[in-house]
Amino acid sequence: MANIKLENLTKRFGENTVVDRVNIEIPNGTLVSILGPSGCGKTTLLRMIAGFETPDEGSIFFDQDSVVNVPANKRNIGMVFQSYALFPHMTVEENVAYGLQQRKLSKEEIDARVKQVIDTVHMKEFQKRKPKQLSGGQQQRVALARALAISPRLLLLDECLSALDKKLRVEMQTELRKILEESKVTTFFVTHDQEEAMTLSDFIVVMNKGIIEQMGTPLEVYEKPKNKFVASFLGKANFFQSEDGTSFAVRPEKIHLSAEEQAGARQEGVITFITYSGNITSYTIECDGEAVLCEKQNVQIRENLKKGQKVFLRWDKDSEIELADE
Amino acid sequence: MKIKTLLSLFLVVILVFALAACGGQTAEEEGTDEPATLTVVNWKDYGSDNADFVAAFEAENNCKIVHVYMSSEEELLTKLKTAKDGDIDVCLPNCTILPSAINDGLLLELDTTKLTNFDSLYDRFKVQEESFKDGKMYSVPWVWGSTAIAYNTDEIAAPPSSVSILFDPEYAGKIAIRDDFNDAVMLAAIVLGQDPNNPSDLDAIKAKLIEQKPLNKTYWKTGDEFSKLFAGNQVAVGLMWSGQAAFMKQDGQPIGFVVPEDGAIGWVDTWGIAKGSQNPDLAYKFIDAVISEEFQYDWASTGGPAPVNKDAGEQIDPVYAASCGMDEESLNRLYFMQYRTDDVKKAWNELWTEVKAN
Amino acid sequence: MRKYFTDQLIPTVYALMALAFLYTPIIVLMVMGFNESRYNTLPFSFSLEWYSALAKNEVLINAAINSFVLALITALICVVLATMFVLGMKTLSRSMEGLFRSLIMMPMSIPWLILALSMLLFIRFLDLDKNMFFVVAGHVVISLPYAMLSLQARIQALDPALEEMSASLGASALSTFRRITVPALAPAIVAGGFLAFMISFDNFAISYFLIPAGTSTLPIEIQSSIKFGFTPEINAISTVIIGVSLLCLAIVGLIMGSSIENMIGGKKK
Amino acid sequence: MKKKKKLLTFPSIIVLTVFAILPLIIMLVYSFQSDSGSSGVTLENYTNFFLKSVYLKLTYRTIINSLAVTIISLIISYPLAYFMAKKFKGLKNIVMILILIPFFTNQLVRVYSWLIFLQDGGVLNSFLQSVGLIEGSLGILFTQGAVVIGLVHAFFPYMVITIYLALERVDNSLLEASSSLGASKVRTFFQVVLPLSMPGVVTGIMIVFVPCLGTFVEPRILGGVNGTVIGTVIEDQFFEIYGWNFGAAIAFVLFAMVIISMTGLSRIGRRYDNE
Repeated sequence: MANIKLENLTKRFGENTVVDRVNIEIPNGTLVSILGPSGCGKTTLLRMIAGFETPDEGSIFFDQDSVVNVPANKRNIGMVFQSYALFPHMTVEENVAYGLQQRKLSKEEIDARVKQVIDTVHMKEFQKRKPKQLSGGQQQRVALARALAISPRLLLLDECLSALDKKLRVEMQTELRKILEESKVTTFFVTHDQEEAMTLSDFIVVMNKGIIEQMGTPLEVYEKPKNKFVASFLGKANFFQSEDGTSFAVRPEKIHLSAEEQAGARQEGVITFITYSGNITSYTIECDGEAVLCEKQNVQIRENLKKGQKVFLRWDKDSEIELADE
Repeated sequence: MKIKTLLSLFLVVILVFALAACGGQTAEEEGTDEPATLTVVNWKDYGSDNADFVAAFEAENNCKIVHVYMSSEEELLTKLKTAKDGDIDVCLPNCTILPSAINDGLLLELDTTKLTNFDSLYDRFKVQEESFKDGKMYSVPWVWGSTAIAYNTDEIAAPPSSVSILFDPEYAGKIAIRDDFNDAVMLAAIVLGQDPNNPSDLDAIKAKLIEQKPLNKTYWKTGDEFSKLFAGNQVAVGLMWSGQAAFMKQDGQPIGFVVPEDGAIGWVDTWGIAKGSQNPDLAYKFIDAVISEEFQYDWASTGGPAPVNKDAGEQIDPVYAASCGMDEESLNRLYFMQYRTDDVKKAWNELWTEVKAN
Repeated sequence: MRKYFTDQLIPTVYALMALAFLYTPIIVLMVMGFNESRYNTLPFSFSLEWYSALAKNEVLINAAINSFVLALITALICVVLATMFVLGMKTLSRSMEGLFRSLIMMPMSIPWLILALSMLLFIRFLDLDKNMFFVVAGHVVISLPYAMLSLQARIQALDPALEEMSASLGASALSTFRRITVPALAPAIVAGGFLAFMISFDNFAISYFLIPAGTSTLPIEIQSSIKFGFTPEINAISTVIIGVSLLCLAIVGLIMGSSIENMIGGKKK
Repeated sequence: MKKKKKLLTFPSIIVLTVFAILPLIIMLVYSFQSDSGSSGVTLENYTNFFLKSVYLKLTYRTIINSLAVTIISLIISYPLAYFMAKKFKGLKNIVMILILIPFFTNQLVRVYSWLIFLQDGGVLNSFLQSVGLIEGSLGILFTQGAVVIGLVHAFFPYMVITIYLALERVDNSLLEASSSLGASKVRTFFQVVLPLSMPGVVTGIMIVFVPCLGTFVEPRILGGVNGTVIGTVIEDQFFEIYGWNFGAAIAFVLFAMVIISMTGLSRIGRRYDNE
């Protein structure tokens, strides 16, 4: 476990700068999500931390030690890939023991540690199986167990849940969080799924086109996105121009709708589309040719708003998110 | 690092082989006290590699004989031309390539006084034309033979009197001549009445061979092929070497061999000493041994080709000699293959290729 | 029923037919080794004379042993070279990769006779002696494409994440190579080695032109015999070789069967 | 790291360069020299080849033969490789070994065994006569058919291996996915399996077609009076007459044809190679 510090980390592939002067400092034991669309450089960033890519500029510190010149196999990092990369010719046990064997531990120590980690991920009854005899979720657990077994200073998870189906993914998210909290290992979690990022992490780094757009706690990033990209990539947002020409965003759930004109109404428009999805209902309202999205908790069954109806939109000044100029 | 390890592994492997290779050589070089090695280039299973003979010669001369096999006459030239000094001691060129080898300086001039058995040779082989250049002798004839008609005595009762039997539609599909431009051209020349060694009309020869082509079961390339096809009753009559026909006859095959009245192809194999031989004295002893009466008689009477040693020849049963074309009469009917220039060979080869491609 | 038909019966029958075709000349040559006739003629009459002749034929047996050793060395070198090549090949640019690959494959497209003569000329050009090193080098050159073929197919199926994962778990490059890459490539390495072995074992031209005097291989002995005809001793030794190799493979299969099966079976999900 | 890995390709490349390319350059020089011994550069060997109809005719015959061998090999190999990769489970290793074992015998000996087997009055002929399929002689030996049989026998196992290796990489889940999408087995085969195995097929075609062009043993022995092909012409140039210059020139013409056909084929292969 360690503090991780990235300084001015830069990586170019030919003409392309895929990671551009990235600075991040993470305290010990934090779970950080790196969030961004595909191609934003998040995987490259992760691979530099892991030691599979050499940065063109900048440094990586684990505590006080610069690791840029340390090869991957000396960094003591646990990794879980999207494809899991389980060794197909080894059993679950052997996969988990692999990293420990590299550390020249005694057989007893290895066996004890393997048993412990396999228990943690609830894979005891499958320990003699080969990867191809396991389901996707089970393989995922083995991959995680293998990464945790070596008590890494840092755990890197690369889109590791995205191959699972939705239900399993949600289950695994919770379980992963629990396991990681128990093991208190500093974790980088790369994902393009904002919901997953928010569920899992203490800290979110939003990347786009090789640079960090914003970082902060999930709350900060969601409630106070710095710009249009962050606002729209994390959750949904409606964008407006104020009279002085600055732009701001409003989250759909922060917009109140009413059929009657009220004081403080900011916009008016016509409902063009209604989606009912159990806990919430979303309305698409056309205001001056712009579509505005608005979501209501279904606290009580309401019905009064209909498609084609004219409505008035209102929100608190606090809900307006000032956006930096693009 | 993986790469370094692999690279060094590779280097080690290479080094080991280099060392092993050098080791092999140094062992040879160090072995000056060891018996000298005599390297002989010959056909496989062609007399000189007879195990008993080799063992006796090695014991008598405290040496070791190593045989290197040739796969064609021209290839022997390749071997001689690409050899380093000492690679080859004695070799067996026949008369068609002998002058090439002599002209290119690949053979040593011979001193026949060093050959105790030379005087026993038939006179005609003492003055074999191709062995000489500017009056100097470069090779000693060893055996001679004919490429003539071999026929199945069960199917053809009387010995054919002419090579034209190979052009006879009566035997269509049962004939096999050899896939060899020299034999083919000479054969057609004999039938057409041209001089087989200096044919006057190659176009006629080509036409004759094309006419003959469909009569063949196949053109045989190796003696093995012919003997199997003959024994399997696929071929009833064809061109064959006298030696092999004799051997097959002794092995119980219903094979007859005849040099017909209009003649056939004759050849002479000769021994030469390679330029650069490190053991010329031993080479002389070797040649002397294989032209000895004893060697020549033993081989010729057990299915080998005809001897050049007169004493050996006279001991052979005349009936047997006649049955495999070793007799005087056959000898006189033969057109012995002569040296051909590269241009002639090329033209004949191309002619034969055209026949085969037709 | 229909499934049995398409999944079992047709494939089995088809494979048996293909094998029957493949083994036709092999069975003929085996049978003829027990036939009394020197010229392989029918009717068949059982005899062991060619086997007893073979037992005394030291030249032929030594040549076969030479061929075996030569092929084994060639196969080992080819496997090492080909494995290194395919591992390195992934890092090449596409055009370089194409160039290198066609270079490796080139010996397949030049008649070996010409390759062998070229090497002979080359050795003479450098004023070197014929020796076993050049014979091995020549055999490696012609056998390498075959080893490469089977390895190329496998390396493309090898997930690069496996090697990275191994490194992240603390394995040194060598350890990763030994414990991850080699097992993943093992079936292809075995198959490639086998192919290279076969090509070398049966090669005539390279050996013939490059081998130093006094050494021989089985193909050289056979090719040289053919001028006047080889005896069924050749059939006998071929039969012995096939028998021995089947026996070896059966033993290897019995001992390692399960682990080979695991290595091969472990690949797919 | 990447740079270092590149070095791994070097040993092979060095071996090939030293022991194949450099020697072949000597041979290439030969092909541009006149056999009359003058040392000047000449194209006469090449013009001789292209101007004489006999060589073009033999080249044509060789190509047709090689194509026939390749196609028949493909017809035999593909289903066999497919069954091995997709239908046989434990058996496939045994089948693979059985396919390779015959190659422990000498090529010449195998060809002579075909000669014994195919000849009139031989094993096949007697068998077919006794079951009443034919009367009289079979007459297949010493035809182009016999050459093709011998060559297919010599080369098709390599094709089985390359196709098998390609098919083994085709994930079975893709087949399931395809049939779950409603595709029939035939459709799945032609739209999924075949395209994905194309790289193996292309390699297989090369590995059969290319050596076929230069071969001389099978045509010479099994082809009878019409067994002359371009390979035997080359062989004759080196073994029967001292025609190295012309022989080398033919070999390089052949090589050029191989390069052209391989480039074309690998284009096709690349189209299917999605990795």
